[in-house]
Amino acid sequence: MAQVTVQAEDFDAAAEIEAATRGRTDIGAVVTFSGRCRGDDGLAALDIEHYPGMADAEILRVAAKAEARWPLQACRVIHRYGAIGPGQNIVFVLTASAHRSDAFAAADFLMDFLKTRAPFWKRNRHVDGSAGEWVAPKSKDDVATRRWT
Amino acid sequence: MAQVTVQAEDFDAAAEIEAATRGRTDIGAVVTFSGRCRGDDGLAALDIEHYPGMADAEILRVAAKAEARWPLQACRVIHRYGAIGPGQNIVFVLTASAHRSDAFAAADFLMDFLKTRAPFWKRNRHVDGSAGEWVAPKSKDDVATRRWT
Amino acid sequence: MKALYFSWVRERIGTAEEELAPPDDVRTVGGLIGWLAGRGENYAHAFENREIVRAAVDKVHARPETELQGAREIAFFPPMTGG
Amino acid sequence: MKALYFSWVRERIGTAEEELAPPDDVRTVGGLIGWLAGRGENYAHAFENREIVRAAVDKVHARPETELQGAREIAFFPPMTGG
Repeated sequence: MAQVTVQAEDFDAAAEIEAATRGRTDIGAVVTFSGRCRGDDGLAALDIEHYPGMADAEILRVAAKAEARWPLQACRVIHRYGAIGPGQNIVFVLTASAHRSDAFAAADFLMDFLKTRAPFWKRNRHVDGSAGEWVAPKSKDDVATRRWT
Repeated sequence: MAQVTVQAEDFDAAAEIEAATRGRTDIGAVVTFSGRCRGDDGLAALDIEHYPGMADAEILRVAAKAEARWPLQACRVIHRYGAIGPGQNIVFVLTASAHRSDAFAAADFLMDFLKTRAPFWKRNRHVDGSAGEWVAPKSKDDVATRRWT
Repeated sequence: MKALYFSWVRERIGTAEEELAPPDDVRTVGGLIGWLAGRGENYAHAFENREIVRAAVDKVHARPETELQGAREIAFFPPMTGG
Repeated sequence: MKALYFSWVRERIGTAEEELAPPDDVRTVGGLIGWLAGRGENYAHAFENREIVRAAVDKVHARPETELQGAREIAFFPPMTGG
């Protein structure tokens, strides 16, 4: 059963790996993905808005699809909201399986579906303090999501 | 430039993530893979033999191919040798890139090529203390490797 | 029925949340969008491109043809940019 | 030329390392395997399936047709099972 957390605080990838694998001898492969804020030109931070209540529920639905599709021993997703500066973490996905191909595929799938289904909206905040434009969705994210159908 | 280490000691995934990303604002995606020893029936440990000098050189060649193919901000591989018990780490791969698709593809590629090109040989050690059979190569690993050509 | 608006849908409408009482003949998400778009320039602006705005009913993604019967909460928002 | 043997190739031959002095007409990895296989039962057993045994010349993967000229170290081993 997947564990999903939507939080303002940063996460600790090491603690998540430890929690998912401690004492387990049935896990052959652990894949983690950490998504970070890049410091593109003039960006002071990303302000990430979310839909409380739906964000965690929707991520759980996506995770349940991953668990139905691949045999996973662990599935963990953390998504942050609020102001996130360059070099800081935004999202974390961990998948564990007996075999590496399942762990890789599930992590890749989770990230594709988080991008297009989880109710978060990023807005650029400029270094001059002004609220900038909302980040536009990437059409390549939709293309990536369709790989799995 | 990739960093490659072949060692008997365990590794610390958290320290590797920290080392690869500290102070960097150009990294949008970090993928890690940890391969672990599974406690299959009667297995006390895997004894991993390697070819010193070639193991690190060959992994560096594989990593150079990954770096030529995808724009990576970090590429780290650690492969252990010696006796490795159930639940312990065997191999670690970290890739960092601006975009998640490149980081995922490069990590997946590295693992496929490590399996078929890095000079390591696993042997099962049974719980009764006897040296068991050498682990047979999986034909699906060759198939996985051919995905990239 | 409670309505929630997010991101630039919220900004265009000018509120994050309101109580809606649509007429009985508004039975679907698409119907509700049509009704809302007629309530003023701010709503018309928010829904000017109906292909783009997404909806959720009771915190589950919905489509224009999704029925509103029994819905307690409906949300409108742009395409998501999380992850 | 130094020869190294790994995994069950090492076990079958009975040594991990030895110095080789093949005749001048042994010019390739494949030729060396043929010469080694004639040196005794242990070598014949190690190389009984030549499709399976892999080789590296000076720590770089080699093929049967790889030339030995200038080689200082040659290694023979089964398919790899790392990762």
